[in-house]
Amino acid sequence: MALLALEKVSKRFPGVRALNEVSLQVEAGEIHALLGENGAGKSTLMKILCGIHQPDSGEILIDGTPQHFSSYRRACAAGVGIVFQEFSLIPGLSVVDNIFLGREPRNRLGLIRHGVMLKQANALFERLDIDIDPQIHVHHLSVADQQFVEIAKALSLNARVLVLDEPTAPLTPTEVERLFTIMRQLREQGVAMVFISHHMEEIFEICDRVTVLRDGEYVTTLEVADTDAGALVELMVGRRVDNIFPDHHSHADSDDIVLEARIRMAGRKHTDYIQLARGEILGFAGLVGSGRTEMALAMIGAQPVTERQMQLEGHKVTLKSPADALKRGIGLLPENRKQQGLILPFTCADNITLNHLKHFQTRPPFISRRREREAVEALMDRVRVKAPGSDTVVGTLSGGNQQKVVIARWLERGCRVLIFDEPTRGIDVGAKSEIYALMKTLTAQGISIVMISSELPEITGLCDRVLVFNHGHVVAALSGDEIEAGTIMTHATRQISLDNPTGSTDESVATLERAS
Amino acid sequence: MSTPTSDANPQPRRQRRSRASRLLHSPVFFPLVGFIAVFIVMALANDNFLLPNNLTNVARQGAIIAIIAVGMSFAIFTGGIDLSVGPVMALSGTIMAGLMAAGWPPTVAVIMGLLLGMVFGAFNGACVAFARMPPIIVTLATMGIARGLGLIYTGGYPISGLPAGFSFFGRGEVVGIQVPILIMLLVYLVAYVVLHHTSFGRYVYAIGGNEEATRLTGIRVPRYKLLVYTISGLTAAIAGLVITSRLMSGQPNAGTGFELDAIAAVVLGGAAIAGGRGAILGTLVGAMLLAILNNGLNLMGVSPYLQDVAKGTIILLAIYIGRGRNA
Amino acid sequence: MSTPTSDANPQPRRQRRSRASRLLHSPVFFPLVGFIAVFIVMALANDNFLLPNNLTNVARQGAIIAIIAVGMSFAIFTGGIDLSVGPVMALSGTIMAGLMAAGWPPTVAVIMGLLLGMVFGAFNGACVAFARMPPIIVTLATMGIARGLGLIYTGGYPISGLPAGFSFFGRGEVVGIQVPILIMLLVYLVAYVVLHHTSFGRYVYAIGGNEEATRLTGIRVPRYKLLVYTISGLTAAIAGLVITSRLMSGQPNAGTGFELDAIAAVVLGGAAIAGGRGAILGTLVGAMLLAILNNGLNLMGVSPYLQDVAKGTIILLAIYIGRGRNA
Amino acid sequence: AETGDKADDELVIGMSFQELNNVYFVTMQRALQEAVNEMGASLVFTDARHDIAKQINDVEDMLQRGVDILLLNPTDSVGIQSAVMSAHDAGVPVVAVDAQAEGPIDGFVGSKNFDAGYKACHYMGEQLGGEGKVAILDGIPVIPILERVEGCQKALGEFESIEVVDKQNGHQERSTAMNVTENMLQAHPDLAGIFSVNDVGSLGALVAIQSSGMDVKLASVDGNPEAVKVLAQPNSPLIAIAAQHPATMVVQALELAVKKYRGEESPSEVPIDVTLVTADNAKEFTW
Ligand SMILES: Nc1ncnc2c1ncn2[C@@H]1O[C@H](COP(=O)(O)OP(=O)(O)OP(=O)(O)O)[C@@H](O)[C@H]1O
Ligand SMILES: Nc1ncnc2c1ncn2[C@@H]1O[C@H](COP(=O)(O)OP(=O)(O)OP(=O)(O)O)[C@@H](O)[C@H]1O
Ligand SMILES: [Mg+2]
Ligand SMILES: [Mg+2]
Repeated sequence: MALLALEKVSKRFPGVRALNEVSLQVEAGEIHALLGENGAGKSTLMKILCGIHQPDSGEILIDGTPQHFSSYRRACAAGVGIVFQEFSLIPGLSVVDNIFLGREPRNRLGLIRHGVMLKQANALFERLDIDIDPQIHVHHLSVADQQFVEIAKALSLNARVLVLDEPTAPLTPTEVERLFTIMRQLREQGVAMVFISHHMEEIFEICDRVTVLRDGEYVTTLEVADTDAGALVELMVGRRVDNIFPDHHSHADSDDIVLEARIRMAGRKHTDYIQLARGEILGFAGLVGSGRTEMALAMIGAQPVTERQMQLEGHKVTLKSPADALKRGIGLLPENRKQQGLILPFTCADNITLNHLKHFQTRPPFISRRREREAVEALMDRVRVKAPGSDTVVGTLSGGNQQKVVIARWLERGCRVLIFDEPTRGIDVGAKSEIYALMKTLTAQGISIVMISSELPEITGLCDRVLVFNHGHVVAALSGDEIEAGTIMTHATRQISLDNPTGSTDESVATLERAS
Repeated sequence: MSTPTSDANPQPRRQRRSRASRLLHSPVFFPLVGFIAVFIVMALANDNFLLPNNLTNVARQGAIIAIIAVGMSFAIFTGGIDLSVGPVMALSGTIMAGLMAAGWPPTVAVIMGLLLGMVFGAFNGACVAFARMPPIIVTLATMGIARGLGLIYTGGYPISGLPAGFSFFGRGEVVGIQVPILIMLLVYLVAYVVLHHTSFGRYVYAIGGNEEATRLTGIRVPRYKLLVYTISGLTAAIAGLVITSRLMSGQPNAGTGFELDAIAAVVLGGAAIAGGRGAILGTLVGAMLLAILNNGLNLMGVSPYLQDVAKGTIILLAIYIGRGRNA
Repeated sequence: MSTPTSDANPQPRRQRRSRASRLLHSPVFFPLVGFIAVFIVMALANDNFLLPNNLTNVARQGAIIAIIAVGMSFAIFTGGIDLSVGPVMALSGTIMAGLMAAGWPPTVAVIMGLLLGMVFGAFNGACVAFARMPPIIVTLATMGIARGLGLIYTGGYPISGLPAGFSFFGRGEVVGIQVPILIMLLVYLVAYVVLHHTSFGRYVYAIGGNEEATRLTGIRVPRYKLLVYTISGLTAAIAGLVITSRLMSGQPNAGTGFELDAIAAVVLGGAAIAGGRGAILGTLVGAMLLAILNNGLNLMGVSPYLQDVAKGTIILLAIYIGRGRNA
Repeated sequence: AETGDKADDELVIGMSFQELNNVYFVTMQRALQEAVNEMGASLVFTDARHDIAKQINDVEDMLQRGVDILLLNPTDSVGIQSAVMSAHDAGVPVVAVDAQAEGPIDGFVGSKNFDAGYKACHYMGEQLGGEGKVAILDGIPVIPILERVEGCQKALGEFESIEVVDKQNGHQERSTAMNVTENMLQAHPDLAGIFSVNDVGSLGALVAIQSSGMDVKLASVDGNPEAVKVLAQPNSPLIAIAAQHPATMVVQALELAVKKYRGEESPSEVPIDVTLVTADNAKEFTW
């Protein structure tokens, strides 16, 4: 008998049938992959399992006993834990407070035993090989560190059933490996795990069986050993996706330098130099926390820096705010869609047109609603947002679809330079290939793209040149055949002296400097 | 995207909301229900309530708060608040009165008063937008400052002896409609157009919905915040114009507690106090709801102390009916 | 992070904070700087300011707002607000006075008064937590209700003729410390322990930081919100006890505008008005800052109208210095 | 209090007002300033804004500052007691002005508020021919105001055919008073008279009455120059004001307090009569 069984679970939201009689069985000591396009209903199914949503019909069985989880608290009590797709940490509380929130160890007077809590947290971190100060406030942590705190929090429940909803999205390969090590340990201990990811290779590496959902319907369950990526994608998307990367035809015109930036981040000793050619896709690679996002924010003036000299098409420009950047045609798609990207109470349409409302001002300053709607619907088709309508409130979309809405915002803005920070985070394979194709289309139009990504295949498959970040500095500039996973990782993890971050091997950067 | 399957994809997005569903989901729906409910109760409880004369009374009495509540709506929609509206209203009004009493022509005096309100609002806005201070404390401080300035200017005396023509704004009539009501309607019309048909309006809601995202998208958030508080100062000054003309005297201590009434109007109108959601017509409904409450309870001859209790209870009930939308 | 090179990786992020950095990042740091700055100015401007007698005065004068601000802090830390504190204070105080005047023993009367405050607070809490209504409008409504009830209860007249022993709470001394100050310190001590050493305290900040996430973690958010507003009612009632004893009469219209002073104290104390961040000791500093402002300006003999302006300006400056932390 | 020995021009006089947003109290403050200037002494004053807790703090601060004489215009007679005691303990003579104060005060100078209400309403009753509906425009619930209402009710009770049909609160603020009056007029289209507890309220009520076009008589208390001017106009709805004398009041209070300070013999209570101002004597009346 399976440790966990979901039987014919159905769930409707206003205007959407999220799940229709979906079933799932997970054995003790099994890692079960849940696969499906954005909006297929994976997160919804898991939230039902955890008592966060109530099913319209269907049953949850643990050890064959039907369960009724009216809240997450109940589910926890029955041994179910979850790492949410969207962060659930409290930014203003410390790491240790977050981990034990709701389950603080207390003494006889009812006071929190801070010491005990800290000791337990340290022990947990040691076991998981996580190196984070448990007393630091969560809002000081990078996205990846936050994710590890989430994981530690779920594990501290000692759950028998553990759900991991896209836990690897904000992690780099090394960190994914660490997570897998932890998951393997848990498998040994007989924990039943549900693992959601849009990364095929991860599924083949760690999972035992896989269940595929499509449009809220159960498709099939397979042994991972008996299938391959192509087949899974076809089951998931309903068509073959042969090569997710477009043909490697570069639109870069390396003689036509669009953007040059010399930036020295606050508190850093060196100035980094970045150069971007017309039609180029420039990758920012590096470990989590290596400073790519910071650099991106600095490039659009969203963050104070010690030094910032920018030249756009040969002219010196001063960027004091993202608005200045936008005026010059530089746009940023931020990495954290909920906090930095979306206006959650807005509809899809209002989110998408926010930064180019001028396009719809037939008679300024008035906006033509009709033209706005037409444009939005075309854009939503282009990135394939799955939503009941363009007037659907964006907060109710699935994570991946929200990401697509943020992307759509930049397609018609008419920028010369677009900085995409982790653009495909949480996006399904089918949509990913479309986004890659879109990026190529943009570069063909002469737009230059900076792509920050923690997915090496994405970097190697798409970029014309790659800058590798390490400890907040550019430590290598790669192009052509140098763009290869091993080389990138070598530079990204190389131990460097903080006084001389560019190091001895970094001739390419020096060359670039001379060339300018 | 012209994927092979896109044609076979019967995307439900094409469906538009039905008219009924739109009404039900409009932010003005629940405030309106509350308003109508209270209206009916008041009409049943008072023979005099429905007299045209009284309804004009109600609209005119509510106009002051309603006008102030427009600026308050802008502030609240961006996730801010403006507590200084009452004293700014009083200050602008007394300055107008003072200038006229000193012999300035009414038009010039009125323009100076309105400008003063805008300057004061812009100062609030600069503190909020550029110095990044929390609106509640900025406007709490400027509330005291405006009150003090008004009292210093007048020495505590109301200013009277205003030219007769000035009474037009508070007591005049145009095509049978009283001027205060007309001014109110005009202010709402402009606000509606700005909020729903200009990009600035969209930014107001966007800032309230997610300021950081709005900023990163390339919108000049500080500039628009400055504008929002300037508007709030302006509407307070317009209210000051109406009240000064109506009383034909500049009252340095008018408007005490008006900030709370204006906030109540906005929230009763269905706005989220955290920003990002709300409708200006809802605010109008909210302000009129407060006005019929005051008027109706007065008409019924409810004892003043009991009126406080009754008013509070009815506000609670009204919000309770429309709750969930405001939580 | 244990990348292959992590051992040799001196990432600054991993470093534990030094003691100095912790102090600098403590939410009490900037309020304290502001307080000390104003303190020094006042001491230089007035010969009498530093007299022990005057410092006791200041602490006692500030005690009422400081006590109320404790409950306000709880509300603001959860992302809410409590505008009803002033009238609840007055109502609780008059009930105590009324019962004593009717011959009830002081202890029983005091307990009844405190209970009443808690019941009122719990009602606010129930509206906010279970009926999911926005705190600002709920407490705005109950503010009117409490005021009305107090006036109805007393008919508008203050209640006097209280037993002499009751003056202990407002005028007594214990080990050389005046009782109002002692009560204030006690309330802060308890609040500090609750906020920093109990699970409930964690939940208060968690709810303010991210209510949805807190709920998802399995914490019974409504229950704790109820508790928060009950505490606010209780501290308002304690302030009512002190003020009634100090005045030796129940004043139904005391506490007008106190909600704004209490909010100012909390925000001056470094709390984020959106919730999730703040320190109770900061609130104490904020309340005392307001008290020295009032006292110092009075000592300097600044004219009352100018005091409004001066106070507002100093508050703005204080917040400006500590800004960014509060934005 | 012990007797003091400072010369007139060394004295520091303190006065705590219940409010200073009202011409009545501002007049008082200016008269006091003049009197103090004449003595060559110096004056400090504070504004309690009807907040008794603030008033006590204000008094404590003034004592700290070292005032020699304290004039108190309490916003609440009982609640002010601890301030009176502080002053007493500090050896500072205290004289209550306009409203009584509990505790060891050295004197009281104030109007007869009950009389004020009585006189105004009695005159209005007569002018109404002893019949008709009357409404009361109430104010902040403090004792002098409550006494005026009581006095008015007593006077009106003496007319058998006069009925008090409504009592609403205008908060002694002009625009609120105006709105409330509009509503009272609406509720009682046959209203014959209104008594307002003070002139700030009556000036607001006046706007409402005039724009309604109704024939309603208005009586009030205070003697605010603006109101008196209206009263003097022909056919004014405002027919009577029971006028107080703020300047006289405060100057007498100061004299009394200085005498106490010097340890001279002096009365401990000086009631000031109110003057009924009507169309007949309005031209001559000033504060
Ligand atoms: N609270 C909600 N209200 C309305 N619709 C919702 C809600 N939550 C989810 N949905 C809808 O249910 C469908 C399934 O969403 P779900 O989040 O389960 O997708 P998913 O498979 O997890 O997608 P992704 O890979 O993008 O995370 C989507 O169409 C989504 O818009
Ligand atoms: N020393 C540090 N102390 C505190 N926070 C830090 C530190 N270094 C980095 N961070 C946080 O972590 C983030 C990591 O930096 P950044 O986001 O620029 O790196 P990244 O390479 O883009 O990695 P990620 O994949 O996490 O986005 C920073 O934005 C910052 O908020
Ligand atoms: Mg999902
Ligand atoms: Mg990043």
